[in-house]
This record gives sequence, structure tokens and C-alpha cells, in this order.
Amino acid sequence: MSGVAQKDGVRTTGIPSKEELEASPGYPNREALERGPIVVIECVQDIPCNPCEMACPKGAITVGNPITQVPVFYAEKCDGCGSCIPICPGQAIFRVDITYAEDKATVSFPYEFLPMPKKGDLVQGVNRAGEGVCEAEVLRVQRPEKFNHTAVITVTVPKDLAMEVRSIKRLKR
Amino acid sequence: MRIEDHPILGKTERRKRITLKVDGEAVPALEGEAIAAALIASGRRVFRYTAKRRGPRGVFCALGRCTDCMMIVNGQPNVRTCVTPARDGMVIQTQVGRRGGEATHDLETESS
Amino acid sequence: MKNDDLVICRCEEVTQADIKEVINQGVTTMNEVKRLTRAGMGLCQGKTCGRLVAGILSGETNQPLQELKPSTSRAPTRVLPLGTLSKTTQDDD
Amino acid sequence: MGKSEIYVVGGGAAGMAAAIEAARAGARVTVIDENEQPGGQLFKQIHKFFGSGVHRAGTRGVQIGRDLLKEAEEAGVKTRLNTVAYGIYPGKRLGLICGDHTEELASPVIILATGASENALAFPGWTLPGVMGAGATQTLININRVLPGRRALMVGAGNVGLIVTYQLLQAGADVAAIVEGLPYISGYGVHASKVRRAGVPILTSHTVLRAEGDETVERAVIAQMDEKWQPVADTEEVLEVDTICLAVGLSPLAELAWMAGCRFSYLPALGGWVPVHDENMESNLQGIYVAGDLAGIEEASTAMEEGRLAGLSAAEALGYLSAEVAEARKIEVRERLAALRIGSFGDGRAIAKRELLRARCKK
Repeated sequence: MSGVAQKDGVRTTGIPSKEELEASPGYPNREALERGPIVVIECVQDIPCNPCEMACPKGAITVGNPITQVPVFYAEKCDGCGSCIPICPGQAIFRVDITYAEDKATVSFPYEFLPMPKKGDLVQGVNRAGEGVCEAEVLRVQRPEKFNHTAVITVTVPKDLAMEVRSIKRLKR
Repeated sequence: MRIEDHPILGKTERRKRITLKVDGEAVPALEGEAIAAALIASGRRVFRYTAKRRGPRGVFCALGRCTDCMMIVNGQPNVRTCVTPARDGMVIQTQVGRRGGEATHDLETESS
Repeated sequence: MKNDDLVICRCEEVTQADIKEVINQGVTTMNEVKRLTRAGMGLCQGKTCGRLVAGILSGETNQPLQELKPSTSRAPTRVLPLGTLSKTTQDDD
Repeated sequence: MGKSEIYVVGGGAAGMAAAIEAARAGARVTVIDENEQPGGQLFKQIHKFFGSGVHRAGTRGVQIGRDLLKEAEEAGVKTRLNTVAYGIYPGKRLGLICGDHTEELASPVIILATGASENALAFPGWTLPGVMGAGATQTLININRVLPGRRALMVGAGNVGLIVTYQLLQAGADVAAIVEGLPYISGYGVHASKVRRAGVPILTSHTVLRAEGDETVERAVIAQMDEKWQPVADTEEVLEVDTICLAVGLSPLAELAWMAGCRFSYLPALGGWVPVHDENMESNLQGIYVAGDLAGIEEASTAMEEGRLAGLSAAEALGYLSAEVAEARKIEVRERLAALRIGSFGDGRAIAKRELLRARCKK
């Protein structure tokens, strides 16, 4: 598309910038990531919303009052269960496990398109801009009734892309 | 094109299949759906031609407000197809101008 | 914007040029534009073009939008076949 | 059952919520709706709503719609469907069209919850079939379950444009791009992020110049715009699309309120001309209440809360609730409303709403 220089950030591009993410209280640091599976909250704007707070059985997420505050994430309380992923109306919560294997990490994300990928499928991992960045293998597709039609898909990706891959390319109908 | 399966809404509910006659051609429809939906599903997009410029029009608001999607239904002109339920055997014609069908196209005397 | 041939009122097929013409003749209100051009007088009663007409009138006459009240709403607010209004019942519940 | 003493015009989110509150308090309520089904736009909203978790955030709009209809039935709300309120006259008389005849009735209390209409954007080719409102697109894909086309251009990156883009993808269509005239995305970042991840570019400071095609849309020509909203030379780009969806804002659908003689204020943050109202949602005319998008463009959650306020106030005015009970309930609702109107996406609306209150107090 026309090469307009766009300023960084979710408000101009629809993609939260690295700075926005790292400044957000919902974003785990490197140390926390290295302990094992953990959720990554990419919610950087003051929108009136708080279901994530109640979704977490460990009390690892707080929004408080007013509900426009961005979620604060207590990484040490999170066991990576991912209960918050399908609940977030903004689909802004992911799970990352960089300890999955020597050279592979897993990324879990909400997904609401058809056809649904199946376990074992080789798909294309995409970054926050929807660009294909790697091959990804589908490890799990969770879609129980209580997720209310939002599937949570887990894929394996090269370890260095664990904080880049946030979805997969939609499969052809 | 119909959306047979949907990630949130699931499969389309089964409804009685009926047939509309649109400008002489048989068009399948589901009983009770908006006429406009059946036409769009069959790939038809031009519902009428305007009075002054004979410009093609189709669905614009889909709420029964804008009146762009009006057609002649069972002989009655100016029927808003986006809010009128389809019934078996309905005869539907592309509307030309304020009340005419194809046949009366050249005979109309309309103010412009 | 040029595009004077641009259709503004979809129902009555009134163009931007038609609207500007009456404004150039001294029209300053939404009601007058409607009466003189028929923009907003069609079957949809200006639901689609009302704001577009206000935008043109505001631009051409330098009146802020908050000075431009929409044209007077009159019954009926929806299309109805002739004859419907003559069959009126009162206070039935 | 006696005659209804509250008529609610419009059975969408605000109107149904108003009717439920008033009927639960004991009032006899009838909702008038021009459609075959009540629920307004809720049944098109297949996404999970934001808001407070204790108030059903995370529930999809379509489910909230189904629940409202059930609650209304349980509360004894009567509905008159396929009925258009075509006029309103002095003495709180409503003119109705049902089928092939009209009817006039007087009502002690009228709650207007007529919703909004979509704004348009005029450009060459915008009358071609294939150009349609984003709301129309939503109706086609989520209610009628048909695709308006295979590949669309979305005009507008507010919440409606972003949500409908996502829903087009869910329905199986492609979206070539979203163009937005403003230099930024006015909708929620999380909605924008969803469509970006799904591969849809969002082009800010861009507009659609024209739609091209013989009998229907075959292409859209877009271009970058400068600060004066003029197209920048040599930035034109042709997109192969068969559908162009307009999501350029909503306006209160206020014909009946104007006809009734309500006083209005012009408030861009609330969508333009809005009838003034007090904290009980009563307009400047005694016994005529307004709620939902008619009382200022917001979203479904605020519309329902405003409806509840109007319903409680109307029931109180008719003597079904004591002042104390009504006030206690209204305070709760107002607190929830206030919570939905804070932060960078809510402050502007909160300020505009306060202006409406002030305008209502002026004589």
C-alpha cells in the first residue's frame, strides 16, 4: 500500500508497539517467560472492560475501579492455565511457553474463523500485522462449550518468534 | 452466496425451500427470509433502475429505511425487498422508475 | 471537491450541483433546500442524505452545523401505500 | 389487562430494557417495533461485549438480545410488531401503521428509543449496487446469512468498521483494506489488532475516491488525504473489490422526537442533533422520555442502562415505585453508566451528556 510513514502504536496502525507492550502492566518480562507457560496480556488502552479479572482462578489479573484501567498482571501467580484467553472480548490475551523444547516455543491464541485447523496441521504463523513469519504446527485446538465459540489454538513456533507470532493465516474455505 | 456454516452462529437452520419467479427466472429461496437475501444469495445485485437516470440500485441499508431495494412484487411496485418475507411462488420484477417493470420501460411518462 | 454531478439525495436523484445552485440563489436553511431541490423529499424522507445536505449548506454558506436544524420532520416517517392513512382507527389497544 | 400506560417506540436494546424495568415495577407497557422481531440491532452483534464482568461483559450481543426478549415476556411486556410509529402529535398521541391501516392512540408516557441511522459518504459511484452501509452488511451476513460479495473495502475505522470487517472475515469474505479519513483509528485498539492479525491493512488518512463498475461495484479507487482532507496527487490505488461498506458514523434517528417538539442540542460527540434530557432520561416535554442511540450515539451497553433509567423513571412517574425505591435503583444504574463513560473513549461522551443535562435545565 502507499508508502505513508506511519507513526508507531496501536492507535495509528492497529498494532501495539514494542514500547506500548513493554510499558503495559499486563506484559510479562523475560524472567517470567523463562519460568514456563504464562499468559501475555496485550491490552494497552483504557477501554471499559474487566472480564479477565474474574476469569483468572489464581487472582493473577486485576483491573479494579474504574474498569477502564488496563489490566495489571502478576506473573508470579500465573500458572499458564489460559482461562482468560477465550474470555477477553478484545482477544488480547495469549499464552506463550518458551520452555516447550530446545528450539521451539508454543503460542496459544483465540481463534474464531472457519475452517478450524486440526491437531497436527502445518499452518502459517502470522505476526501482529498478519504477515506470515514461520511454519507452525497445531498442537491443540480447544473449543469447549464454555468458551462460547471462541477456540483457543496452540501452535509450536521457532523459539525466537514466540513473542512475534500471535495467530495463524486463515485457512481456505 | 449463502453462509452455510459460521464460526459463531453455526450451521444455517433448516427452513422450507421455496421458489420465487424473478424476472421470469426461478430463484430458490428459504420461506420467510427477506426477498433481498434470496436475490443476493443467487448472485443478483441490481434490484431496480431509478426514475431520472436509470441508475442501477440494490441493497443499501437492509433495514427498510432507504428504499433503494424496492422491486415489483406480485404486481405491486415500491416493495422494500429487504424487509419483505419471501413466499413460495412470488412474482418479482426489477423495477424501472417509480412504478414500472421492464415491459413499461419506454412507455413511462415520469416527471424528472 | 468538484464532482458537481454527484448524486446526494439517492431517492430523488438530486445532485450536488442542484443543491449548490439553490444555495447560490440565496437559500440558507435545510427546509428551503428540501423544498426547492426535493433533496430529502423522497421515499426515505432524507434519512440518508440529510447530513450530506447539511454539510454542503454549511460549507457553501459558512454557517456552523449547529446552526442548521434538520428539515422539519413530518408524518409519515416511513413509506406507506396510499389509502392506508384513510383507514384510521382510534385508541384501540 | 387494561390499556397500556407506557408506550415504548423501538424494541432495540434501550427500548426493551426500558419496557422490562417499567413492567417489573407493575406498569402496563407496550413496545412498538416496525420489524418482524424485536431486539433491534442486538441480533447482528455476534461479538462478545466489553464492559463490566458482573454485568454480562464477555457475552455476545445476540445472546443478550435473546435474554432481553425472554425477560420482557416474563415481565408481561406487550409487543406490537410490524407496526410503525409514523407520527406523534400534541397530547402525546402516537400515529401507528399496522398492515393496511393506521391507528391513533394517546398514552400518558411515551419512551422514544428509535435508535440511529447510518451516516453516508457520497462519492462517484456510491449509488452502485455493492455500496452499502456497514450495518446493512452486518444484517446480510449475520441475520440473513448471505454474503454481499467476495471481497470488500471498509470505509471507516471506528468500532463499527472494525467489528464489521472482522465479521465479514468470519462469514467467509475477504476484506481488501479499511480506509479511514482521520489520521488515527478511532475504534478500540483491540478490535483493530484483531483485523490486522487477520491480514487486513488499515490505511489512516485515506479515503475512497470512487466506486467503478458497469452495473455493480467492480473496483474501488482509494487515495491518501492531506490535513485539509484533500486527496494527495499520485497516491491513487485501485482495489479489486465487489463491495464497499460505509462505516462513517451514526446519527440519532430523531424524527419522532423532533415532531413531538422536543428541544435539541447539537453535540458532535453524541452524533449530532440530540434531544435534551434530564438524569431520568425525560426530555423537556413531561412524560416523553428518550433513551439509547436516539439520546446520543454510544453503544449497546449504555443504551440498555439508559433504557433502564427511563423505564424506572416512567414507572415512578406513574406511581408504581416510591421515590426512595426508584432513586436507589437509579443510582445503581447511573453508577454503571458513569463507569462506561470514562477514559479516552468515554470522556467526550460524558462531557457531552452533561451539556445535554444543562441544556435541559435551561428554559
